[in-house]
Amino acid sequence: MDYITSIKPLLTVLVSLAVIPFLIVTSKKPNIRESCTFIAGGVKFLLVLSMLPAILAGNKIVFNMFEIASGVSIAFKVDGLGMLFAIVASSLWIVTSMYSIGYMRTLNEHGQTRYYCFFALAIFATIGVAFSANLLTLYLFYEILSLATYPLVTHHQDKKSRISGRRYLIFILGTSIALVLPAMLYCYHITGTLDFSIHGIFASGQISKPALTVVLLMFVFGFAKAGLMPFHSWLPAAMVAPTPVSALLHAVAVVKVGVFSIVRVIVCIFGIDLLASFNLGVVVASLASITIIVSSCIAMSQDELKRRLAFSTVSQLSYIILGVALLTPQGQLGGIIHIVMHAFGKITLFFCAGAIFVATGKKYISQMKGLGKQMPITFAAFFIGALGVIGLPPTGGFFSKWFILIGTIESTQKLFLIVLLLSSFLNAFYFLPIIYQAFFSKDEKEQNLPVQIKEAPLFCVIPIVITAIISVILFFTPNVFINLIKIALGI
Amino acid sequence: MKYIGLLIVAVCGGILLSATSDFPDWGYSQSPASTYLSNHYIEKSIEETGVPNLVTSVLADYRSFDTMFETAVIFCAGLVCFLLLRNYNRQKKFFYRHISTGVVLCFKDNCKNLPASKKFEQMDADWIPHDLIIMTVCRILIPFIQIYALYVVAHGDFSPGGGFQGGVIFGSSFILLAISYNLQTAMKKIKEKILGLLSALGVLIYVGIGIICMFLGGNFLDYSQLAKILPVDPIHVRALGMLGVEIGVGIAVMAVMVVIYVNIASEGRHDEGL
Amino acid sequence: MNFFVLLFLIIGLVFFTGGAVGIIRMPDFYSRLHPAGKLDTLGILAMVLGFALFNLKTFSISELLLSIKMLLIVFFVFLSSPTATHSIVDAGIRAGLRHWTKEDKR
Amino acid sequence: MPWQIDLIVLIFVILCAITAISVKDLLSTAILFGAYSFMMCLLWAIMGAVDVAFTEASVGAGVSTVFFVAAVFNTTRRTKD
Amino acid sequence: MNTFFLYTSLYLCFLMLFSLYRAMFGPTVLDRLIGVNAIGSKTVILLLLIGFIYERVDMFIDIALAYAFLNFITVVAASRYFHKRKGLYEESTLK
Amino acid sequence: MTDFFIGIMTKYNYWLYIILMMIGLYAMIVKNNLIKKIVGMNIFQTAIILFYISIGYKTNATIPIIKNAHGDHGTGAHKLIIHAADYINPLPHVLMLTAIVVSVATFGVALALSVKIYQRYQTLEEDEIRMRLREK
Amino acid sequence: MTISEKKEFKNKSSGKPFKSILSFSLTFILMFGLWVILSGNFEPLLIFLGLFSSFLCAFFFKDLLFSDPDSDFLLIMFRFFKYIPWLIFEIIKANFHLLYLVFHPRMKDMIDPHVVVIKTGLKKEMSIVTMANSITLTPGTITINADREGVFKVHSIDKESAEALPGTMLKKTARIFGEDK
Amino acid sequence: MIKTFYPALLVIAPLLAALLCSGFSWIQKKFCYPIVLVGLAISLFSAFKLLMIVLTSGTIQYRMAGWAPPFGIEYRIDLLNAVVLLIVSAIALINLVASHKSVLQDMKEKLGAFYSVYVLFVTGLLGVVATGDLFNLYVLLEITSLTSYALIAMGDPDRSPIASLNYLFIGVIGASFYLLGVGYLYIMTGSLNMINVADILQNLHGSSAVLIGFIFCMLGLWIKMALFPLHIWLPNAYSYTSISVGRLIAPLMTKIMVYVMIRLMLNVFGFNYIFETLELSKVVVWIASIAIIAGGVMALAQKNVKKIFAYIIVSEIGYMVGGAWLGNQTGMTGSILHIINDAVMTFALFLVVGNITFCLKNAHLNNFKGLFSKMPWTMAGLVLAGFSIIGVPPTCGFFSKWYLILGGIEAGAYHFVGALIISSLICAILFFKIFEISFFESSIQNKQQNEHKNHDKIAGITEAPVSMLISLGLTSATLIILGVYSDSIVKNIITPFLTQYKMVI
Repeated sequence: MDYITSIKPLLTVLVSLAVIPFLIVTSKKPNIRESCTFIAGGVKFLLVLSMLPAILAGNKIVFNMFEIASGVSIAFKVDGLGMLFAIVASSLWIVTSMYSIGYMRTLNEHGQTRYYCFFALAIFATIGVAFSANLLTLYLFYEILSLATYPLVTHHQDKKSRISGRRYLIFILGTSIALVLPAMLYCYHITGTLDFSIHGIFASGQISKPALTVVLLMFVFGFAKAGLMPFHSWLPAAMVAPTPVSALLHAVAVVKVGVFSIVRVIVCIFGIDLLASFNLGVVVASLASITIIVSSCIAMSQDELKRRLAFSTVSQLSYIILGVALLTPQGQLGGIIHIVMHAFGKITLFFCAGAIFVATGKKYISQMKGLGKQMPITFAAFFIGALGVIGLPPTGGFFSKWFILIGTIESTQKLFLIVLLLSSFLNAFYFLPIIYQAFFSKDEKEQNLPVQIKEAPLFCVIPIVITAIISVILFFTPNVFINLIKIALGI
Repeated sequence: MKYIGLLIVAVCGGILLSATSDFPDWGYSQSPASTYLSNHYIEKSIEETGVPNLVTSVLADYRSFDTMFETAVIFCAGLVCFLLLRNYNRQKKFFYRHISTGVVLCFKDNCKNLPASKKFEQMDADWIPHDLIIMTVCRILIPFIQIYALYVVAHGDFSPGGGFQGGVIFGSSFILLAISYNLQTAMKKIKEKILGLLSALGVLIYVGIGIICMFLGGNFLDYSQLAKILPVDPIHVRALGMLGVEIGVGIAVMAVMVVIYVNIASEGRHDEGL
Repeated sequence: MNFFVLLFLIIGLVFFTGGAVGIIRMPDFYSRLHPAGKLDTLGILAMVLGFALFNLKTFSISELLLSIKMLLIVFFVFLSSPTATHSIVDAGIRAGLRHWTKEDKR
Repeated sequence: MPWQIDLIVLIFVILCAITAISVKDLLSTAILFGAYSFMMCLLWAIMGAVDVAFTEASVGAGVSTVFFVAAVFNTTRRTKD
Repeated sequence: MNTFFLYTSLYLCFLMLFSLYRAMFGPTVLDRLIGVNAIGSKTVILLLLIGFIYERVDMFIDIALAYAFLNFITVVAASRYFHKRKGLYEESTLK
Repeated sequence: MTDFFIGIMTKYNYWLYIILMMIGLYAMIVKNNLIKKIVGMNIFQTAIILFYISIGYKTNATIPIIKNAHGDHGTGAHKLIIHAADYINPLPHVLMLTAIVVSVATFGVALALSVKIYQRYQTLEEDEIRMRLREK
Repeated sequence: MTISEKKEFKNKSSGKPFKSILSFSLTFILMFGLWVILSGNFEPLLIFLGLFSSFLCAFFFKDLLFSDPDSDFLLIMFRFFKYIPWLIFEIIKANFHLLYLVFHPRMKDMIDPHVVVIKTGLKKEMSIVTMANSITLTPGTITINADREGVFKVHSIDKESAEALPGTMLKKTARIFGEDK
Repeated sequence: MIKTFYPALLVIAPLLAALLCSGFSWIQKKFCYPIVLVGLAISLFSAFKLLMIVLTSGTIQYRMAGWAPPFGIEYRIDLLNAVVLLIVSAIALINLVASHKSVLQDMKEKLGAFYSVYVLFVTGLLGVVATGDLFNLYVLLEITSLTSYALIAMGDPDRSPIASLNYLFIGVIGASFYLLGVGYLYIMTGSLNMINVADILQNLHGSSAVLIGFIFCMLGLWIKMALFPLHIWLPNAYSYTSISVGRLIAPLMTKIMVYVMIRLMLNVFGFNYIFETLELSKVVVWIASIAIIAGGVMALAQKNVKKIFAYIIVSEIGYMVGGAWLGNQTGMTGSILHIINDAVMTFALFLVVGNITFCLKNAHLNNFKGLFSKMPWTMAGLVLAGFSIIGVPPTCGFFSKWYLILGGIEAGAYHFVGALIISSLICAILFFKIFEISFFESSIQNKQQNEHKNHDKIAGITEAPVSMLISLGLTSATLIILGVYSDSIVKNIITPFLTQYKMVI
């Protein structure tokens, strides 16, 4: 356990910020602009990877920028959790960039430079959250992310996106200002520090149970990006955004940032021991389970593919929270590794939805009858992604579900076991019909049409294939991530 | 509104009245206000500044910085009135009256404002015949008022008065001229440009004296430094410094008063006024 | 000396009293002007003369100058007061104020 | 200075003030305001503040009232209260 | 002598009340003007009297002198209003 | 009760200044006419000046100009024996000279503003102005 | 406007340097005398200041006080001073009359205000003004208006004062300014 | 004592510039602008110098006219002064540069007078900040007020004179109340120098006259700074001005009043007197909380952007007053930090409004449609300033809010904390309303409307002039810089200052 001071975390964070001027300058030449994005993504990913060995060796990389208040500074610290999240986010940025090229160019969207800029900004904030060393830094990047996503959500600038943008802001910004900020300041007031520490920052007896409950709930609901009910409804609304945005942000970056923050708070601010001693994990876990069941049920009734995926996301995010809130090592391991597994699975699904839209212009599941034959690659990938999300082998999703199950068994509350099993069934129930319809049923109207539907453009298909393959690979080699989590949690 | 006003007034008055019981009696000579600082001013100021009028010595020396800004306030008021009211859209009509015959000529449109001659005089739109008695008496009185005003400025050290009072009286002599004759006559005597320059010049004299003191190595407005360039001893040079300052105040105040009057009386058109 | 001073002052006061009473008693604006404009002027004259005499009790150049200064007041008042009265009455005429006549009494 | 004159003049001042704000004609207000200023000047003189009295005399009589009349001249005399 | 001056000044204050009455209740503006003019002339004397009571008349005379000038200006200015705008009750109509 | 009256007797100046000030404040709040308000403002300011001058006053003291020191510019400083109790406190006078100047300046500016307002609205009544504004 | 008229405008009142200098010096002397009376202090600095301010006044306002100085200026002054005592006497005499009126219980019966028009032959400004002010000062009468032709409109409080009016006062005034021919 | 002439130069340079400018406006108009520019630059330079000197060698005392403090007037520059001076002079200078073009447009013949009044206003502000004398403060306050009346009246010819006159009345009441309070202090202490009065007041804590004096000083200042129930003058006055004036007055005037309040609280009356003898603080914090909410709510109802911002200022005043009256060091730190930050924030906001009105001639919300694409740089500034006001982390607004909330928690004033958070939310709603309007609605439908209605007005919009943009960029950058360095500001300036005046518990 060494602390290595290095500027790498800062560089990693800043890479995507630094690329924005280039993007603006080259806004007239799309090819150069997009290659800039690629280069930045590559550099970022390499920087993240270069830090991986040190982390795996059990060290932590820290970088202190400057103090903001006594005891609190803007600082970066790379530990296992952050590394895990950074790897996911940075690797998927590259993929998503490629996908965006295909998607945006095919649909001939307006304001592409703006799109790429804010995309880079969002990634900047995401990595910042991943590497932040204290709650304030985390909050800072969390806010930046909220604001940077707004123009992406409302990219179409029409009435519908305006309404959903409004909802997005109210939920995300409102909760973070009204709940997280006071809770954070209250913690700071009591402890005098906000630095993450594996055992929590509260000394024993520093805080009473009612106060702790209130603060915990403020945090859990305050990080509304995690989509815990009743603060979930921004996520389906945000699906008006272009699909790459939905894919990266609303399957990976933004929502995972919310979950990641909650994990950080539970693990590194309160500490597992403190929560366990007050028996507060159950509260969070039950909240998460309610969300899981309810949102799965809602997801089944959705006809628009992206909305169904969104509700699925809401449900899956709560898995992570549930896993962590079980406060058992295996549960936490499962919860956290679900960040990775779900990311690859869900992004594949979103990419597929986008690809279908690009190729056919169809959004609704009921219109997709028989599409499987025309777009076999897309739907195959969709199948793999669905498996990953449901948690069936041969995808990585299996592991996360597995560890969480073990965690529930370890914990005293057996009720959550039932929740898990039930929800897995529900997952299967809302994903598999789509695939069935696509491959085995026929749409009479479609065949009458003269236009033959083809696969989406190459730039769309390649990312889908990549992510699908990765989620399969993860089934076989999840060790890197498991090790990272184990190092981080000290199991 | 009436009752709200009464309520506010009653509350404020009540609060203020409640504190009077704590005051020293009116005219009590041992109250803190009349012993703490004032004793030093009364006993020492003639030694330190050589000016018998304590008010002047405190005003123009101990608290000269205040007074500088007081002058600046006046200067500012003049500027403000100019800024608010001055209206360069001249009236399109000019009236001239042939003095001996009383025939009135009216020039319309953009003809230049002609200077008056012996035979023609310019006059207002709603012209009234000059009142001979008022005109003559004012004509006689104005130089007296002016010399009196200058006397007041110069004798600020020994008698009540000083730059401000003298300046106001001097300014009111011009106002009297404008009232008894008409505005144009007064504006011919002292033009707008001159007024603007004078009002700035007056404050400039004040500030200039301060800056000279600063250049001579003292603090700002520290008149004793003037002894380095004037052949007087350091205490009495203070009186001279005060005199200079008072002259500056007088000039500024005079100009500003006229500016304010002219602008208010003619609504900024400078053609005819009260 | 003091006798003269007192005499002057009392004469002045009498004139002032007349002026004050006149202002109240007179029936209309024009007739009010008579006591206001003139009895007061004479009152000032008398009283200032009294003051000047009183001031000259201890004779010196500066006291003399002071007395002359006081007489200057008289000079200016004599110059300005009738003019002011004239100005007011002129204003009244221009304003169209009717003057009181015997008929108004009934 | 004896307090009698002071008190009387103070009461005059208050009378003038009340009348000045309650009279229903702005020119009258201006003139009464002049009277108020005279009274104030007397009051300063009584309290021994010669310089202030001088200032008030020159300002109140020479300038302030004239400004006031000029303003009323250019606006209106009418007022509702 | 000093007490005499004091009573004189009190008496003048009393007389001032008459002028003040005219100034306060004068039926027309010009009546008020007369009242104020009268107050002014009494003020000149009162100032001198105060000077004598303080035994510093050399200081007060300046004020009295200034008053003699400036009271005149006020009166002329106020009556000038009527010189230019004829009519006591006439008002400029809304343009 | 007697204390109360003695309190008034010895401090009537302070009482009356408060009354005067409240008259001014009342006019500023209640009166509808702008010029009336300006008059109220001036009365208000004068009341404060009165307060200050009252602070400075001392019984049995003379005006704050040194006697018998008919000063000349530049000829020897007189060694006079001056008792502080003989002279009225000059400091409030100085302050109030400044305050008077300020009040005159404010008065001028306020009048200029009201003339400007009249030019535009042809009225000085506040409620009428508000009505005109609403019409627009 | 014709060209000749334009020339008229441009032709300013230059020309009489002698009168200008005379009025300047007269004003200067008068002002300086006044300064000395006012100041009562003969310190060099103050005298210098006095000279300077008298110069200022005289230089800028020479046309106000003595706009058209006569050569027999001193004579006029002399006659004027001779006139003043008489006037004061007149004033006092008439003032008592007014006092009597004011205090009379049946005052309203005694007074009979009315306006009189008097035609005099006075032409000079100064003489008209002197006459008008004298009329105003003599109680019972107030000059309402006086024009350049020497026509006076007088408001008198009762018949007596109105009837006494032109009388000796006009003669004396005319004599002062040499208009009695 | 350090021998330096900068305290005098600071105030004299702009005053001199005002005089010369006013003089030259009658002779040669084109010299006006450079003179004023140089004057303000000198005062900015000396403010900077003063800050350096104060940081290295402690408080500067400068004796005006060379008399020792209780007798003469003293200028005291300590850490707080120096920072505020720097902010004031910098904002004045930047605004001068930014408004050069619009002033040239608006005042053709009165250019010199306008600039002169402008600089006098700045002079007054600088003097108010630097002075150590209670009465001198009043005089300078009056200069500031008088000039601001004029400057405000130069705006919209329909409404600004009446707004200005109302402001004048209320301003005069405020200043007079302050003067009255000083009079009460003077009658009890006999002194006018702040430090000296504070010394004497130590023994007078029970006196009711001192209490009334304190109340009236505070009342006067609250009127001047527009604390909630006394704020009625502010929105009209600030929103009907011409913009070059508005962005000078809006950021500075109210903040300086808050500064004066803090100065009086700490330097004259002393911490013990206010928070231990009087126990008024709870009431004031409640008032401040109400002010914060009320300002926000009233801002929500407005349609004109200038008015929205004016009401936001009302709300911000609540922040600062509440923070100062919490009665602990953290709250006071937050309050002082917010003075600095809010000045810059508001300045940035009004710069943006200035740019927009320069191009649109009107700041009504309806005209904002599609501005993001037409004036991207200006709108970027607006976004940054808005985030700062909402309190989004890297901008400076967050950090002062941080201290304020922390102070509120420390003092147990949870209503204040609640008010702060609700106001943040309201600000968020407000700004995103503006962003939304300007981000959306650039669609075809609106363009068609524009062609019909005000074709020339909207269609020809381009970005504002470069000078304006540069100053906006500078200010926006300052927002971030201040945020980033807020800890060093607190550590090096505010905490030592508070320690100096025994504010550390």
